[in-house]
Amino acid sequence: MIVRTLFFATYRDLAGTDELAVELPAGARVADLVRQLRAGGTALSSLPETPVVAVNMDYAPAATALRDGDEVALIPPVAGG
Amino acid sequence: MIVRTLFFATYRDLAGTDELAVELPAGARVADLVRQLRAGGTALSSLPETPVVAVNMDYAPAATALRDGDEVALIPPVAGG
Amino acid sequence: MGASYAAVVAQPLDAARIIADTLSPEDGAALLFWGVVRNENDGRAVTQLEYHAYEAMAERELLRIADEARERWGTGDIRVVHRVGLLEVGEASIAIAVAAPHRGEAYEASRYVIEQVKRRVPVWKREGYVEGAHEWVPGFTPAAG
Amino acid sequence: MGASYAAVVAQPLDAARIIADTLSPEDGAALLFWGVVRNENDGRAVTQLEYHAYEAMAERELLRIADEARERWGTGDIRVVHRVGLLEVGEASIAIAVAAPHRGEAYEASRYVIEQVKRRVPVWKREGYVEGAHEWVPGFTPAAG
Repeated sequence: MIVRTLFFATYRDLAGTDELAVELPAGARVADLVRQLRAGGTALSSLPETPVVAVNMDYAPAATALRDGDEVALIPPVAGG
Repeated sequence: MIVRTLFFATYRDLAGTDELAVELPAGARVADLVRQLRAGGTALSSLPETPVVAVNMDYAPAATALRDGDEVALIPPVAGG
Repeated sequence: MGASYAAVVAQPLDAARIIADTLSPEDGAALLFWGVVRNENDGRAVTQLEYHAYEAMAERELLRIADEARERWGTGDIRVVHRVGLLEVGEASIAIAVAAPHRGEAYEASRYVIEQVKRRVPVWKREGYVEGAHEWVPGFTPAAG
Repeated sequence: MGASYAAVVAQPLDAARIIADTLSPEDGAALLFWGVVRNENDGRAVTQLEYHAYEAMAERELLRIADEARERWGTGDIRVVHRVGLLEVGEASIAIAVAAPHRGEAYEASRYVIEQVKRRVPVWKREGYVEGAHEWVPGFTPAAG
């Protein structure tokens, strides 16, 4: 399956892009996606082990199972207002 | 001495005017002014016995001594905001 | 640090202007209380409201209240503008702007100002009803001196 | 009774418009929180602030927060508008308007909304300093799910 992965602020700086299409094995969870991004040999290896993540615009724990086509956003500490 | 007496809202309706110059004996206090207004045989007899009063724009108790030229306002319950 | 400003005016209130005049470059926020004429009171349909004030004393009392709030909560500028005259439903009767280096204190200070205004400031209002009558709105008796 | 409204916009915020859009004829007041860019942060002189958002999710989260506040405190309409893009010192980054049949509840609801915005809404800002550097402002880590 493929998930659309979005990067913002400091994570965007690490990724060098706003978004990546990431291919994952069936049954993969949020934690697997993060592990794969950190292991890719890019600046994304500096991502936290358990970054805050939103799946389809809802904050979601690391154990959340992913589905093909999900939109997964990596959310660095927020500073709105 | 003469004090300038101001009327507002319901008290103005009783007085039929915004202000009156009231002559008082030397040494008169706020309570004396009120007593005199209530005893004048006009609609001001409906004033409360101890209305809220401001002397020279400060709220003042009934025992406050008055001086010639003071501005004494009779303040009905307020409803600002 | 901050300053207080109070006025009783006969013109419509300008929210953007009041906020801008209250903010300094070191403030991160302002809180605006915006009181308006509503369309009913005690179950009667209101068409307009006529505000009267003992203007000179009202301005002094508004200023005192703003000073008390600034001193107690250490806010930035506080600006209170009360309108008088004939107001239609939806028009603003009072604007209270508090500049806020710290949010929490601005909320406390703003609340204090509006509660004190309703208790102490010599302003009165007469409601006009749909059926044509006019009546002074029962109010709050200030503490005497 | 009331409704919630949330938007992330690139244009300057209009305080008077936001208040007017939030008030219904039965409301007696509105409370406006107006967050602005201040001229310094952590002792460094700030010249401008660049806000970024995960816009679709930010709007959803703002709407949820407004709904929570309305439900909990029974206020009238709540309207939250967050600006993104490049802002100068003094320009507003957020406006939160709460219509208030009852004052006390409006203060509580307004405070709740701004605190939750700072904890949960996916918005980030990068400060530009007098000396020319640009840095992401350290923020708050939302609870995960």
